[in-house]
Formats: sequence, structure tokens, C-alpha cells
Amino acid sequence: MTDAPAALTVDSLACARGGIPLLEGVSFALNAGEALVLRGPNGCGKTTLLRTLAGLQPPLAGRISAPPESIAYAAHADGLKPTLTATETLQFWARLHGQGGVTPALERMNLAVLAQRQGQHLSAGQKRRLGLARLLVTGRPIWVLDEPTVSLDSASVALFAGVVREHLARGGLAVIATHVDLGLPEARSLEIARFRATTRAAADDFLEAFL
Amino acid sequence: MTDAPAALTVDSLACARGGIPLLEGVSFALNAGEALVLRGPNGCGKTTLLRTLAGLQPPLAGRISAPPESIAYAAHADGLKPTLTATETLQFWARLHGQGGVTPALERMNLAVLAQRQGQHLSAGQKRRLGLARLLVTGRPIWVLDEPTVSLDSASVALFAGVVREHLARGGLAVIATHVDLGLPEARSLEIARFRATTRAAADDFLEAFL
Amino acid sequence: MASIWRYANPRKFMETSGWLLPGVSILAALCIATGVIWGFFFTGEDYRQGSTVKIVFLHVPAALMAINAWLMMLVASLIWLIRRHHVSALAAKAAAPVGVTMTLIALITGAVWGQPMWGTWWAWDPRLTSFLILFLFYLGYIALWQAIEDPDTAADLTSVLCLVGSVFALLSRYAVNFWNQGLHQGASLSVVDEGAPMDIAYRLPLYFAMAGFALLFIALLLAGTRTEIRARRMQALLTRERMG
Amino acid sequence: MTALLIRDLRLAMRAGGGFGLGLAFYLILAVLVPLGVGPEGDTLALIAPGILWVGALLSCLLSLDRLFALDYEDGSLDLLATAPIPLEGVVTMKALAHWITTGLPLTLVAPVLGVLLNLPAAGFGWLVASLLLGTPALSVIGTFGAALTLGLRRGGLLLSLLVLPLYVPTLVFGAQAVVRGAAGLGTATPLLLLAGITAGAAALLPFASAAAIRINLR
Amino acid sequence: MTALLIRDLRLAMRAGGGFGLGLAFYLILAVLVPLGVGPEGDTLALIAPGILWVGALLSCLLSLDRLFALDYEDGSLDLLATAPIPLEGVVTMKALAHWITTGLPLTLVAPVLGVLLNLPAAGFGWLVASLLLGTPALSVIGTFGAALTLGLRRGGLLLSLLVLPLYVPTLVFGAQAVVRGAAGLGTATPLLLLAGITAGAAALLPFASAAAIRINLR
Ligand code: HEM
Ligand SMILES: Nc1ncnc2c1ncn2[C@@H]1O[C@H](COP(=O)(O)OP(=O)(O)OP(=O)(O)O)[C@@H](O)[C@H]1O
Ligand SMILES: Nc1ncnc2c1ncn2[C@@H]1O[C@H](COP(=O)(O)OP(=O)(O)OP(=O)(O)O)[C@@H](O)[C@H]1O
Ligand SMILES: [Mg+2]
Ligand SMILES: [Mg+2]
Repeated sequence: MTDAPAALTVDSLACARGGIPLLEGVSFALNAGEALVLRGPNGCGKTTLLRTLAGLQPPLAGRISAPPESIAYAAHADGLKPTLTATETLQFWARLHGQGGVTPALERMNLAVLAQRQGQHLSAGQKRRLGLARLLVTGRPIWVLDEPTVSLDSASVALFAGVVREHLARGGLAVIATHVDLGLPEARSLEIARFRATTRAAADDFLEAFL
Repeated sequence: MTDAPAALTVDSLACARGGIPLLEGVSFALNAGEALVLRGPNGCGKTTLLRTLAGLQPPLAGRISAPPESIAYAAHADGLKPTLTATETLQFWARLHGQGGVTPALERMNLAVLAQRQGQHLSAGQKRRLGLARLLVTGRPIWVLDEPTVSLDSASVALFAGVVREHLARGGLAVIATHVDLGLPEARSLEIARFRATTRAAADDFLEAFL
Repeated sequence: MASIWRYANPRKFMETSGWLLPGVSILAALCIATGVIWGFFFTGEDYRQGSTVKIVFLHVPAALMAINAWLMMLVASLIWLIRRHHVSALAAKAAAPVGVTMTLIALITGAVWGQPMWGTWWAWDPRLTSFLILFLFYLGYIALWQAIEDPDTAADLTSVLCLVGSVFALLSRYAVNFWNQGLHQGASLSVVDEGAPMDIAYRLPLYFAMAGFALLFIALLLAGTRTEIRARRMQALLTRERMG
Repeated sequence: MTALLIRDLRLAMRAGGGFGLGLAFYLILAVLVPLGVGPEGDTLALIAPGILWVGALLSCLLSLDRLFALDYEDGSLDLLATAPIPLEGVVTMKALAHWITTGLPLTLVAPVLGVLLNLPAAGFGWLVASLLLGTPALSVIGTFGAALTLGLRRGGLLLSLLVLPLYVPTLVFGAQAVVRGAAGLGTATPLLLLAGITAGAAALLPFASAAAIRINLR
Repeated sequence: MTALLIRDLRLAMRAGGGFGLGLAFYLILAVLVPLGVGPEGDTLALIAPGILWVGALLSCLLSLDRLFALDYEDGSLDLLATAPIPLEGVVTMKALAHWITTGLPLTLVAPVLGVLLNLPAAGFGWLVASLLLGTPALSVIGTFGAALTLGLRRGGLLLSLLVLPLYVPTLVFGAQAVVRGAAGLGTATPLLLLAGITAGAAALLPFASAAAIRINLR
């Protein structure tokens, strides 16, 4: 974890998917230790927003300010390899992020007994837990999570809430899109549907040029 | 839908995954109009049980009795093609099952506006809705569903509950594995963890032969 | 009458093969030693082929066993598909590496022989070509076994491959014959040069070498199957442990 | 069942020209070989029948890899296996779709490549005839290989390893028919044998393929 | 960064012998060509250098297809793109892993296939030398093609179509080196050009590949 407390500021962000503007005017600021839960109906643009935050696609307009290389992203897909064991998977990500041992992360996500199991032999929820354990070995302060509790049973959801809470207590941040209750009452909540792009302005001038 | 009321009887079923017995002694009976919700922690074997019911893997022991070709299965993966539109996808499955038009199914799952959208351009929840719409065009009485409401927002969960209820009212059956509340209070519930395979007997005699 | 299927029980098989294996191994070693030493040192030189002819004592038995190993795999695969006896599936699995080694020995000794005989290491003669194709079938079969994790699935799929492969191997044999009528020796044991029957002085040691290779194959097959059964036993123990 | 065929053809078209690409590969191969071998017309004429057949075979092979893999990964195959058509039918339709998108266009374009490779004039008719008779077998055999390697990551190369030896008889009779045709000799025997292989493979292999799929889904 | 290399090599091994299969394909090709072309030693000797180079190229090509595709489909590539190593590094490591699992073994086994194809004795050394110099370029160029076709279903054939023309210079110089070597002529020029292509491709193409991936992820 970086020493300086991280912060994430999003300023009148607009983002598009497939050339169609979805959201505009999204603004919020998160400080160390805070979590934000994104809510909104299916297809309103949560995934798109999170991918933009993670730097995987450029924003249409607006600014995202966060310390460089501070964001850890976890998506619908977990990025697990069917033939690598849980330990190998985590070790790979840990080394890539210059971090050390993976045993604490395995234990924290209740995966110790599955440590030697290959990805293809995990159940849906076990895969998900392993995907989340990856966050712990990135050592990054800002977690950007897309529906992290999908397929998790209630015990695992509570476990995950505890992990997020610890992360916040250590000065981390989290932005989480979800449809279900995460058991994080202290988190702020943001209704994404509010920011639905309506004005033409959101379409960048490139599109304008054709009109 | 078939005319004779269907029924599903499972009698001391045992099933295995990767050669390892997971469940044994699973018994239940469902009559027309009934739904059963399977519950249990991650990795307890819900998916394995449902695949066995759907006939995708042979049971270790026990019997499943259901009318032939009466089961419609919906899994973690939706089987959508990135380049086919919603309408084309449904039409394909409808034709394969010898059924007619797909518009009612599209409308019922609130997909009418997305009818011409390709699979790759749908959000996670929209994909899921389309996957569920497929059930309506199979015309089969027994629905075997694996975590059907993953990624759905609350409005869509309610929509889905309504669809299941109609299906039951028409004499259908449903077996649903889930970790979350489906809004189907009338459904019976079965805790799968109870059936965890423990006795040696569950290992078939082949394993014994090697010991 | 005790059914032969009794031996398809792994435990019974382990017992029986346990005392069979040393005997067969010793016998194989004796036969091969007799055949090869006799053949190499106590036969005269062929007037046309010189001393290179002596490689026949390795080449022919290896070539024979290469084909027989595949036939044995075919039978074992059928038994597995029909009666689902695990030992037969494991025996088929164990036979493949032996078969592929025999094929390789036949190819290499043939090549070493071909250099003085035909002036080239390799020629696209039908017999050689069909052996090369057999080699490919073996490779594919082994690769498929290795690629699949679940042992029963692997047994099923490799058995299907073995059945289909056998048909196509046979077809290939005819196809290759059609494609080229080559330089290689005729198909019978009895010819070294055209028409003349092989000298008894060659034939006897050759029979010894052939019997030795057959016994060697059986010994390797038994040993390999025992290893496979032990591996499965380990797996079963691990499973039981995991079930608690 | 035709619904499946239509869907597969449509998917092939949508994915950026399923038709065009098999062809393009064939064309490129026919260009690369002279680049590698050298431009002498006589050498090329000598090897043209063989290269054209090997090329057709490799083009088929290259597109086999994803025949079932996509359906397997996205769960469609599970759903197809529970649908009211036999898996044997599914497999046959897949092979047919593969032939229509690969074997058939290859056959039609082969004469053009024959010109590039300096194929003797007498050989053109036999080239088309032999490909027309032989490519269905390539598709059916390939479907079997794809069914076997279903669910193996990077199954592509394993698939080649399994399928190529099975292609040998087809290749030999196909190429022989063209060689003999080009030399003005009789081609009845190889063509008959080719037709026999195709008929036999189409009649029997679907059962093996369906069995392999059932085993793999388990 | 080595973590990535190790992971990729490990994945290649686990997936049922990533090493063995590239080889197997090469071997099979060397068997099929004589079956198509005919058994005459002289003809084979004539075309051996070209066929061996075309075969190496096709073997490389066949395994390219899934270079990024698997990482893309399961979401790993998204995660790699947000990891603290530059995408250029990711791409270079992928190319290196590909070469170690494909190009290197091909080079080592090529002489054996030279025997099968009746390559003149003088050509063997040059065959190995040219492959050693040339195959890294095949891997780097192939990585670029794989990056471009990332995310396209059935990208495999499109990939071939894009990559094969890029392979032409490597093929021509590589095959020429062997042809001249086998004929006892000087091979310095083609080998130097080959080395130049490899060096240039390895130095510049990773930037293009990384850019292509960034665009495809968007
Ligand atoms: C790589 C190359 C070769 C392979 C794969 C090969 C394969 C075989 C096979 C399968 C047999 C047993 C046939 C049978 O008993 O019916 C055989 C027998 C024989 N081979 Fe070869 N061979 C090769 C090279 C050679 C060469 C170069 C010679 C040299 C003259 C040769 C001479 C013989 C003879 C004399 C027999 C035994 C006679 C007979 O059974 O017909 N082989 N070879
Ligand atoms: N190429 C495209 N053309 C038109 N619309 C598109 C295209 N690609 C995506 N979309 C639409 O953009 C939206 C993307 O939403 P996104 O995936 O961000 O939703 P989400 O809020 O994450 O939804 P969910 O809760 O279902 O995951 C969806 O409505 C989708 O239909
Ligand atoms: N090859 C294998 N070897 C050992 N264990 C395996 C193998 N394959 C699967 N398993 C285990 O079998 C169980 C399979 O569970 P299944 O997928 O049916 O669970 P589930 O109840 O659907 O869980 P979830 O709620 O997470 O989806 C898991 O515990 C998994 O780890
Ligand atoms: Mg989403
Ligand atoms: Mg599950």
C-alpha cells in the first residue's frame, strides 16, 4: 500500500459505450477510508463507468484524478486460468505488482483449503472468491469493483464486507457497483441513473461534425 | 407446453464432480405448479446437482424420473452469441424446440427495445434477461435454473419472479439454485448442504477396487 | 469356471502381475540375449548386404511389436468401452509408450540399415511410410491421454480415437500402397533377397529375438499397468482423504 | 435441425467473413509455396496437385479448431445437448456448415490457384472433381477431431495432431486423382476410393463424434 | 515481467504439451507433403528448403491464434493492462514465450525433417542457422497480428490473412539461405537480411502491438 493517503476525484465525467454516450456529469470525490456504492438499473452504464475509472477506456469528457498506478480493477470476469492453481494465480499477480507472499490473502478469503486446486475445478462462488483475493495482493489503494458478490453465498458476502472494511481502515478506497446489499452500511451510495446522458453535447464534436 | 401435467421425482440421487462424490441421498418430488429453491454454501454441489438433473452428467446412484425431453436448463453461462441479435438468438432456440414466435418472450422479459441489439452489445443484466427469455421459447415444463438472478437489478428480479409464477400457474415446475432472495415465498426450499457425501458407499465400487 | 474378467479387478491384477512380472522379464531378457548374440556373432555375413544384415534381429521384432501393441490397445479399448474394466483402459494407456518406442526403434534401425542398403537414410517406401503414419497415430493417442485431466473421460475419448484411428490406419496402409510400390522387402519372413528363402541360420535367432521382444512387450505392459494402477490408487486415497 | 445450420452459417458470415477467410488462407498458401520453393515452372507443375491438396487440407484444419469450442465455452453446447434433436444431428449439421463455409469455396477457387501453380491443363477438371468428392470427408473427420478435443484449452494443435493422420487416405487418393488426371492416366480408382471414404465417414463418424461430445460434457 | 513469462510457459506446458504439439504439426506437415507430391527423392530434395520454411511458418501461425485470446476472454488482459508493467513489456514477454514454445523447438527438430524430405547434406547447417535467425521474427510479427485481431471471434483465419503477407520477407530470405547453402553458394546476404528483419521487428513491433491492444480493450 502506498504511504500517502490516496484520493479519487471524478469531475463531470462523461463516458460512452459503442460510440453511444451513456453517462455525463458524473462527479464525486472519495478520500482515504471511504467507499462508494454505485447503483442503477441494468444497462445504465455502471460497467462502462468503472472501466473508464480503471483507465481501460478514455472518457468522453471530464477528468479523473487519482495517484498513478493506484487502481485495482475487478470485473465480471475473474481472469482465472483453468490450469493454474489458486496459489499460482495469486503468486503471478503478486509478483507482477511487486508484492510478497500470498498466504495471507488466501487465508483471508477462506481459500486455504483450495490453495492447490486448479481454476477449472472451482465452483462459481469459489472462483469469485479467488478473483477477489487478487485485490489483496495488488497492494493498490483504490479498488474498482464490478458486482463483486455475484455467486457468493451469504457467509462469503459477509467475509467480503469485512475485507473491504479492513481495506478502508488501512486508508484504502473502494468504488463498487452492485445490485444487492453488500453489508457495508457506512458506504456512500450513488444512483447512476441520475447521470444518464441526454444532451447532444455529450456526443463529442466528432459526431457533431457529421450532423 | 405438454398437455399431461409433468412431475419430477428424484430418488436418493448421488452425484460427483471430477470423480469426487459431492452429494448423496438427495430425494424430493415436485408436482405440476410447484417450485423448489436449492440453497447451500458455495461449492456444496448445486451446479453439479442441476447438471445431473438436466441429464448432462450421469448420476452416481439413484434415480431421476421426469417425462422425456421435458427439462429446460439455464446455467451460469447464457449461451449467447456475440454477433447474433436478441431476436435471432430466441428464434434459433424456438425453432430448435419446434415453437413459434418469439415476440411474447421478448416483451415478457422487457427486451423489446433491445430486440435488434447484438449479444456483444448487451450489459451483464441484459444478457441474463435474454438467457432467461430462452426458457419461455423452449415450451418445456420443467425449468432447471442455476443462479438465474445474478446481475439482475431489483426490477428485473421481480419481473423474473413474475415469469416463474406464471410458468407454475400454467402447470410448470421449477428447480432453482440461488444465494439471494428470489421473491418467490411460495416455493419450497431445500438445503443442499444436508446431503453432503460422507459415507464410503458414495464412492462407487470402481474407487473401492483400487483401494 | 473362474471368469477371466476376475483379472480385471485391479487388486487381483496387482496380485497376479506381481509374481508374473519377474518371470516374464527374465525370460524376455534371456530370449533377446540369445537371439541378438547368436544373430550378431554366430551367423555368417550375407553376401550382398554384408554385416549390416544383422540389424534385422532388432528391426523385424521391433516392427512386429509396434503393430501388435496397437492391436492390443484396440482390444483393450473395446473391452473398456463395452465392459468398463478399468484395468483394460489403463493397460491400453500403458501400451502406448511401449508401442511408440518400438515404432521408433523400427524406424531408426531401418534408417541405419537403409543408409548402406539404399544409400539414403530415408525413402518414401510404402512400408516405411505407413510406419511413420502409425508413429503419428501413437503420438496423437498419447497426447490425448495427457491432455485430459479426468481419467475416465480420457479413457473414453482415447478408446474412441483408437477405434476410429485403427480404421483409418488400415485405410492409410492401402492408400500408401496405392501411392507407391516401393523398394522395401516383401512382407514375408522368408525373403532376404528376391525369392530365396531366408537361411535357417538367420531364421532361428530371429525367432528368438521375436519371442524375446514379445515377452519384453508383455513385461513392460505389466509394469506400466502396475504403475498406472498405483497412480489411480493414490488418487483414490487423496479423494477419500478430501471427503473426510 | 436446419435452424442450427442457418445459425451456424449466419455466425460464420457475421464473424468477419467466414467464407472469405478460408479462401484467403488457401490463396496465400498458394503464393507462399512458390516464394519458398522458387519460381521454376516445371518444379511447380510437378508439385501443384500435391500442394493444392495439402493446402485445402490445411485450410480446412485451421477453421476446425473453433467448431465446437465457442459453443462449449459460452454454454450453448450444454443447451444443445438438452434440446430435442439428437447430438448426432447437431454434429452432422456442424460438419455440413463447415463444409459449406470451407470445403465448397475451396473447391470452387482451386482452379484459379492451379493456374498460379502451373497445373497442367488436363488436371483442372480432376482437381475440382476430387476436391468436391473429398472435402466433405475432411469436414466430417475434422468434426470428429473437434469433438474429441472439445474443452481442452489450446486444443487447436492437439486437434491437428489427431486429425492430420486421419486425413492421410483422403489426401493420398485426392492428390493421386489429380496427378493421374494431369498425366492423362485413369482416375476412376482413386476417385471411387475417395467417394467411398467420404460416404463411409459421413455415415459412421457422426456417431463417434456425438459420443465424444457426450463424454466431454459430462 | 519474468513472472509473466513463467506463467505463460507454465500454461503452455499444462495445456497438454505446448512444446510437443507445435513440433508434431511440423512433423505431420513434412509427412503430408510427400504424400501429396509423390515419393520421388529428387523432386523432394528440390522443394525441401521451401517446404521446411513454409512449414515452420505455418506451425508458428497455428499457435498464434490463442496468444492473447484466452487472456482476453477470461478478463486477464484487462487486469494486465492495469498492472504496473507497460503493455509493451507484456507483448514482448508473450512473443518470447511463443518463441520458446514454438520457434526454438521447430529449429531444433528441423534437421530430422530435412532427412525425411531428402534435403541435400550441405543444407542442414544453413537450415538451422536460418531458422534460428528467422523464427524470432515470426513470433514478434505474429504477436502483432494476434494483437490486431484480439476480440474477434474466429479471429484465427483473419489473423493468418494479416500475418502471412508480413511473413513473406522472412520466408523468402530464410528459404533462399537454405537453397543457396544446399547448393554450396554464399549465404551471407540472405542471412544478414534475415537478422536485420528480426532485429527491426523485435525493436519496433512491440509498440505497434501494445497500441493495438490498447485500442482493442477500449
Ligand atoms: C525406417 C525404416 C524402416 C521401417 C519403418 C521398416 C519397417 C519394417 C517392418 C514393419 C517390417 C516387418 C514386416 C513383416 O514382417 O511383415 C520390416 C521387415 C523387414 N525390413 Fe524393414 N523397415 C525399414 C527399413 C528397412 C531397410 C532400410 C531395410 C533394408 C533392406 C529393411 C529390410 C527389412 C527386412 C529384410 C525385413 C524382414 C523381412 C520381412 O519380414 O519381409 N527395412 N521392416
Ligand atoms: N455497441 C453498442 N451500441 C449500442 N449500445 C451499446 C453498445 N454497447 C453497449 N451498449 C449499451 O450500453 C449499455 C452498457 O451498459 P453497462 O454494461 O455499462 O451497464 P451496467 O450498468 O454495467 O449494467 P449491468 O447492471 O446489467 O451490468 C447497455 O445499455 C448496452 O446495451
Ligand atoms: N476435479 C475436481 N476435483 C476436486 N474437486 C472438484 C473438482 N471439480 C469440482 N470440484 C469441487 O466440487 C464442487 C463443485 O461444486 P458446484 O460447482 O456444484 O458448486 P455450487 O454449489 O454450484 O457452488 P456455487 O454456489 O459456488 O456455484 C466444488 O467444491 C469444487 O471445488
Ligand atoms: Mg455491468
Ligand atoms: Mg454453481
